[in-house]
Amino acid sequence: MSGPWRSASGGSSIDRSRPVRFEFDGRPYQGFAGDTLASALLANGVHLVGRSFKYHRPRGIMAAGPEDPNALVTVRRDAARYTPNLNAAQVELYEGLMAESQNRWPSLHFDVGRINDYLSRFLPSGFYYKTFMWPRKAWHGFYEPRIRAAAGLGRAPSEPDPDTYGQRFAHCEVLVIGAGPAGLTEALAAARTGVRVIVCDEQAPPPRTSPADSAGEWHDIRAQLAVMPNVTVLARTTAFGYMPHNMVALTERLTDHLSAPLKHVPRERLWQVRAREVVLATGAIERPLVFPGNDLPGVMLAGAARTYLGRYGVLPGARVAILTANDEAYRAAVELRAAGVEVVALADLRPQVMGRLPEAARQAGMTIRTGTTTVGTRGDQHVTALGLCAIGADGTVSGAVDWIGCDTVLMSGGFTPSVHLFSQSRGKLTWDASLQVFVPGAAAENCRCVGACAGEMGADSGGSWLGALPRPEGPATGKSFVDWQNDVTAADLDLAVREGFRSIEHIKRYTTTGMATDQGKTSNLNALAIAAQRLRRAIPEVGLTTFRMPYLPVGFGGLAGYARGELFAPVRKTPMYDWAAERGAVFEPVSLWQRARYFPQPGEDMHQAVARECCNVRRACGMFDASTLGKIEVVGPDAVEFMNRMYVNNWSTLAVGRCRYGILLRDDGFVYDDGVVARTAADRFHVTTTTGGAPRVLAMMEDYLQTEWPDLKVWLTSTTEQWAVIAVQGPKARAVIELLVEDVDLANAALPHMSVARGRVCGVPALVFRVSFTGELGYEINVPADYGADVWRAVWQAGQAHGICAYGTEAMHVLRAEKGYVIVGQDTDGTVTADDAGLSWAVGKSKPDFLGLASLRRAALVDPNRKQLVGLLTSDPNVVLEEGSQITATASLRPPMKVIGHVTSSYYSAVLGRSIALALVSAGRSRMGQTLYVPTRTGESSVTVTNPVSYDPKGERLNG
Amino acid sequence: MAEIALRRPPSPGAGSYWRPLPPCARYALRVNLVDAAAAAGSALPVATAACRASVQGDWAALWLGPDEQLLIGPEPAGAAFADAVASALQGVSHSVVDVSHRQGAIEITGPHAAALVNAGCPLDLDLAATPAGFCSRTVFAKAEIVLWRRGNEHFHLEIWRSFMPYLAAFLSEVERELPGQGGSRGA
Amino acid sequence: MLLIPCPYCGVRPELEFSYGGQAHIARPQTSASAEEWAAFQYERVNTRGPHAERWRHTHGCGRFFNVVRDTTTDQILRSYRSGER
Amino acid sequence: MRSRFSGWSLLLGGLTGQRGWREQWRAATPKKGYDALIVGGGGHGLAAAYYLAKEHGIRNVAVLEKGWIGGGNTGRNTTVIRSNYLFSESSSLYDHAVKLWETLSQELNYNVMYSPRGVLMLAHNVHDCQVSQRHIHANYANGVDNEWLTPAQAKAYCPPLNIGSELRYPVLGGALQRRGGTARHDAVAWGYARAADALGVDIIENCEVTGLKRDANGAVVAVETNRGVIESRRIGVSAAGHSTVVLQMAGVRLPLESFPLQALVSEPVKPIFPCVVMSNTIHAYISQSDKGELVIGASTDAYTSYTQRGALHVSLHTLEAVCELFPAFRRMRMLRNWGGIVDVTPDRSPIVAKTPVPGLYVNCGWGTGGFKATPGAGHLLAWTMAHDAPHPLNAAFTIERFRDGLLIDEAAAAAVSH
Ligand SMILES: Cc1cc2nc3c(=O)[nH]c(=O)nc-3n(C[C@H](O)[C@H](O)[C@H](O)COP(=O)(O)OP(=O)(O)OC[C@H]3O[C@@H](n4cnc5c(N)ncnc54)[C@H](O)[C@@H]3O)c2cc1C
Ligand SMILES: NC(=O)c1ccc[n+]([C@@H]2O[C@H](COP(=O)([O-])OP(=O)(O)OC[C@H]3O[C@@H](n4cnc5c(N)ncnc54)[C@H](O)[C@@H]3O)[C@@H](O)[C@H]2O)c1
Ligand SMILES: Cc1cc2nc3c(=O)[nH]c(=O)nc-3n(C[C@H](O)[C@H](O)[C@H](O)COP(=O)(O)O)c2cc1C
Ligand SMILES: [Zn+2]
Repeated sequence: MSGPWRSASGGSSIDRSRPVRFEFDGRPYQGFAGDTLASALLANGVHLVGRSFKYHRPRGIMAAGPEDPNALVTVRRDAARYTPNLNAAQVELYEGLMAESQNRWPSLHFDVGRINDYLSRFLPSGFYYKTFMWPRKAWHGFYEPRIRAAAGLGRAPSEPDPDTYGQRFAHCEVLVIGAGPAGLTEALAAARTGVRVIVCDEQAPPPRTSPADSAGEWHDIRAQLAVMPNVTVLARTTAFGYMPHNMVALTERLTDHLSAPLKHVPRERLWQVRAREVVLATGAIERPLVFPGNDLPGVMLAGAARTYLGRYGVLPGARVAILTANDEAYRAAVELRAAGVEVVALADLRPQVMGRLPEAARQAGMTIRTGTTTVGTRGDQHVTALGLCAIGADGTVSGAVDWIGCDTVLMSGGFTPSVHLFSQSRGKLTWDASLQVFVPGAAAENCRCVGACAGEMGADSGGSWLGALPRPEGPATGKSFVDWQNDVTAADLDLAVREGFRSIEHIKRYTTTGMATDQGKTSNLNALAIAAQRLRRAIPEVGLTTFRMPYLPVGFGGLAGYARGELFAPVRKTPMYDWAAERGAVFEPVSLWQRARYFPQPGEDMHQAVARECCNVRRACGMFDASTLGKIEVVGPDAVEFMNRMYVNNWSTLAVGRCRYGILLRDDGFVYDDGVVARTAADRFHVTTTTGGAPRVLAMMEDYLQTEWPDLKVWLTSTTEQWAVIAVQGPKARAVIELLVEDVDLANAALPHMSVARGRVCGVPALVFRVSFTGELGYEINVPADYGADVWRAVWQAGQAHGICAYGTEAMHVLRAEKGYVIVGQDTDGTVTADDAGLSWAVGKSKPDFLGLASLRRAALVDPNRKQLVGLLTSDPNVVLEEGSQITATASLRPPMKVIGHVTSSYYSAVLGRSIALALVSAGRSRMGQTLYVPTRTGESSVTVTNPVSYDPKGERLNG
Repeated sequence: MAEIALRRPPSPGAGSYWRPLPPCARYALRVNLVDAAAAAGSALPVATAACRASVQGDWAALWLGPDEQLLIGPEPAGAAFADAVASALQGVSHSVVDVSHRQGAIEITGPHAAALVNAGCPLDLDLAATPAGFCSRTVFAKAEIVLWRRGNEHFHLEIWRSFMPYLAAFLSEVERELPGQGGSRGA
Repeated sequence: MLLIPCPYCGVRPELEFSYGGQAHIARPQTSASAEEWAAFQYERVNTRGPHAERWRHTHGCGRFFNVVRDTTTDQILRSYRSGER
Repeated sequence: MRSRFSGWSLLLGGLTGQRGWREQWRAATPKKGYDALIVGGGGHGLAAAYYLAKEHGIRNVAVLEKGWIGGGNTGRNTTVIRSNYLFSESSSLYDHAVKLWETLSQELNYNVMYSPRGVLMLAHNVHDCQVSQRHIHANYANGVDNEWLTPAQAKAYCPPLNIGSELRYPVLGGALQRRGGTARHDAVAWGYARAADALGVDIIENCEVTGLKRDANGAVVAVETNRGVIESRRIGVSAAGHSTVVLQMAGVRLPLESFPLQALVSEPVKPIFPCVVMSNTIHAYISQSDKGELVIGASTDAYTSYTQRGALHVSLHTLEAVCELFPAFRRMRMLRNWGGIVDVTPDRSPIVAKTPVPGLYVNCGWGTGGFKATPGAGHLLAWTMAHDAPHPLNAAFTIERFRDGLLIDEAAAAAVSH
């Protein structure tokens, strides 16, 4: 079963007895269970896997882990499960996997976009800032669409994602990130103390064993951890974000490695882990070398070659040339050779090489060319040769180039500790001059770094190279890539510095180095070294760019978790919702609530339904579900004083059993909320608020009570959901409810307009309000919410004899507008005072203080030209003004025009047989009878300013 | 005379590990605990320790704040109980408000109870942090709840009635992931 | 998500709290000048560094209390009840 | 030495190894004093310096930037540009900027990639619709374009949009400003810097203002910096999130608080998203950059902070909304998330004004929405500094408006940000 590129034996994570079929760009291949897409492609001799971002250069597999910048593919399970930009080294193979290469047309092997590579001398970093400016409109009309089409990697999915996603909050004493040798050791030590430990590793279990270990020992630790009740081991789980106060976000991939997604198993799960201590054992990432043609397929990191061989039994090539500055590469040489690969050259940048590993290579009969650099590679879509030449004792490079024929180039510039998470936590990095890397310094959170992440590279490891390799003088023979994915070369960094970009942050942004999907895991340090050299400053002085979340890209779906559809936001329904829904009510969302907007009968549109509902209320009666109104029980010996300070009204004069329309201002003097307030006992108020305002009004009351007036003995309790509220309005209202109500005298004298009584309705305790938001005789029956549905039905039944209808919020709006009652949030908007809204009658003028009182004196708030609420009557009674339309004093103006107000509410009043409107108009109350104009895009209407009350101005109907 | 109305709490269904509890009586008691103790001594059935519930007979008092208790008990005796509390607090400024219908309760039990709760609630459910008897107002996904831990694997969640279907739908979704429910494994 | 020490309930996740702005701003008398009222309503120290601020354990005990938080690190230095300093 | 940018110069550069480009702005060292100083090298400050030199002949100017220019909010915003604000004061102010955007690349000889691809603001409930309509009418009266799209029209304009009625917050329509769009944030800072530098302005990076010196009359005479004292009797502060910190140095208290505001980008993908979409009700806005990333903005965090990072749950909330509106994007991935420090006034409108201290001017309070104003804000700050009096367009945007109750309360009026 093993093809030419599989070793005869070995491959710790593959199962050679389980072949797995997959497709790449439509061609069938075979790998083994345990392979990644990258290892399986290499095993099939496929090295060309993608095209680069800008120049469309052929690209292969450079690394064996999350740092790989090149091998990005799209994986498609079905039309909807389409995921672009996945790293082939992280895609686990499953039966039937379908992968596609990206960013190429018409094919991966022949890509027209490659033309950019040939034109690249005209397309240096930031070229787009310098051109495409003329003609002026051509940028957006011509150039931009073309640039956009060329940019981007894969294609975005275009169908809704059918998978589900989950979430967990978790806590532990120790969170260990990375289950390599260092992490496992720490985890076991912590676990033995009995505290809660969470260990996560982004790889599939069992994790890659590090170069130094004997796999058995680590397997043993893993097995021990797996059975300890205080330990949670999370595989395929990437720690991607380190937040303040030791919270770490992890993403666990649950189904992407399976040949079919499992029903009921989320594709990903977001973990928000709060740990007392975080142990970062995230290892180190090998650094590539920067030399011409270092991006050809077949050029690979030395450690990656070892991983492919050791873990997957894959041979990266037959004839390997190695160029290194680090001892670890010699392990690769020895192991590859043992597997039958020919090592055609072993070159080291360092003048002398002495460690145990190079020694082992020498003993194996290999010759090491020390003090050697490269002038570049040869090859078209795959490397065919590496040109080596000597570095003189003075550091200059000259002399003959030795072109070594090979099919693989392995490189190693040393290891960069994975300090991403440490740095995200705002821990300080320090420069380690001997290792030539940044290592963790002072921590900002309770966290520790261990192992390679802390710069502990092991005794055998040594040697480091940063930045571009020394090359002979002369014209460049090819591009030396620093950031493979964004096609940033050493020359681009040069250019940025020449153009005066001195900060590393500017250099990053001008060249886009480190800004690709790999976030510079292999490139940042090389880029920094090159920039520092050009700037003639020390590396730590120039500094790294900021590490940010996420460590690796994380799916939006996984981050959104359960919040989709009905779980996106709670849908609040009143007890009467089902009744309304059964009757075909159309609902509207108001904050989280669903409120019945109107109840269309067959064939009716909204306007017809609303007209019918309104007429019905005025003629007979209607019932309305007012349960969503906010309700607050204000109780205590100082309840009156508290209400006096909060609301503009004077509550001292409100008798028990009576109600009053209350207005709440903010301290800036503008209307915040309103509602009917009932005094139900000497020390008790039942306060109602707007539907949307309920939480914020209660919060504001608590704020003032607790922090301004802690001396007041008052308690606040939300009762919004305790009560179902059924408004029964219209001349027949009393007749309808009479038979249902016990213990309350409904007679005018006993329960006049704006009063309240306790009693029973349908046998259950109730608060019966005599109030009206329609201008008709009206009651609002409050019963404990679980009784609401039954009581509503009973009222409906009782109302049949009286021609009752159910009406919704739309009719309610029209009815109140006919009466000139304001809706806070529609006729007011946070810039309107009580006086503007015509409500100054409610203000308790003699009170020493209430919220907003002081602000009402401000010059602007007493300006006679403020906008005031008025009614508007259109000269054509059939014209219904558009809400929000603007008002002018003069006819036929052209924009920009001087505006003196706007329409806040506008309806057709079926009862009045004409349109009505409310408006805020500058000095409106002084304009009664004036003609004003409402110009819109489609035409102008003339209107007359009137009193806001257009129906029953004397209010006689209220007394029923 | 119309028919007597019946109590119809929201009916959000049930799962394997969670179910709604039958309706009961609830009172929001607001009183300064220090004043209350001075006035009523131990006669008052309140919880004195922060974030702890005290259960006496049929009635439970949940400490929600230094001046706030949620009293939960069987429905028929509700009014009498409220009166008893009020008279015990005679002379002390306080507030008792009937919130029996404001909210309902869902109970979560079994070995995955904590995992279910932690799918939406950010509290540390280790027994050291939240032992049996712990109670607190907190959040569950996008709803506010009162979480009362009745036993190691037994949680009682109080939730405003209109949020009940949301909470139920959320728990159903999470429950499907749990072992034995066709899902992979709990957490 | 911060961890906030409520003086009544102990350390709890930020999701349970609402921010209440700068602490220790006294509401002026009605008779105070327009400048004093403007300062009360609108001017804030907006400190860069240790900042005394109010939080309310809204989805908890409901109490307002004060916290000193370093706005350059978001680390919380201290928390105490309203009325205390 | 090539100085003008053009396709020809690029071609020539290509033939000569791109060797001839010179630095886009000099690394200036502070002189003893200047005719005018700008504190803060964001887009606004750099633009102010440019217009001081270009339009008011005040060329002995320095911009003092504590870090690297454009590294504040200019370099971290989601680049939404629009002018369809409600109040005439605001819409005139922002439209002034939009008009400057339209020719800015040519003016600066720097392609800032102004892309009027349209900004669509969604309505999800009756109240949203009312607010949108009010904006559309108010904008019409002010001569600012803004039009209503039905859900089907919105879908046609932005094909990935989910207009299904099953949505928790269904799309009931949207207000579209076609002249709105985006621009390349970094290019704006660099373009102004290069153009100002060419007129003689000194751009001084790594120069943090640590104190303001005043004479016996209280007038400003110099700034103290980590690079020494620099004299000037005309100082404009344009320090965004740090405005209160700087103004406090002269004892001026501002009605401002600094909050973290986050943004994030996805991995780059081929063109999929043709415009800008904003939803205020469910807190998300989104566009696609020319490089291919989806650029997504969130709402501010709850608490003040200078950390340039926000809480995870705030970003999660935004992504929930994005996934709900664009269900196909659930399989897209977040590439990078970051935060800025936005300076928010109580009425969400900026302050571009003289301060009570003679010679000291301030441009701040742009909060979550000042990138779109960059050319306009710079232009008006320069005018105000040059004339020691506001331009009619910024006359209403004073500090005193709070005391006097003359708020320009876009937030209260519409709950619209950005
Ligand atoms: C995430 C995010 C998204 C946004 N999205 C949008 C959007 O879509 N559309 C929009 O219009 N706006 C948006 N904004 C707002 C917009 O970014 C800002 O309003 C605008 O960029 C402000 O520009 P500026 O030049 O005033 O400030 P900045 O660019 O912040 O510049 C201020 C400069 O002052 C410097 N400084 C501070 N203190 C000192 C000192 N003591 N000495 C010297 N220098 C100092 C800072 O280092 C900084 O460079 C967003 C902001 C953020 C954070
Ligand atoms: N790792 C190397 O390349 C390397 C090089 C030289 C020497 N060594 C030796 O081996 C030891 C390395 O052991 P180690 O444990 O420090 O490193 P390691 O590389 O063996 O283990 C790190 C583990 O962390 C995981 N990981 C990294 N980032 C993660 C994230 N954000 N979320 C989840 N998982 C993540 C990786 O998948 C990996 O399994 C060193 O002490 C040294 O002696 C290692
Ligand atoms: C419009 C816009 C687009 C961005 N696109 C990318 C991107 O493609 N890749 C990337 O790594 N960062 C991108 N960034 C983010 C920057 O890398 C950086 O995070 C941001 O400017 C804030 O700076 P800081 O993270 O260094 O603090 C983008 C920023 C903006 C404002
Ligand atoms: Zn608390």
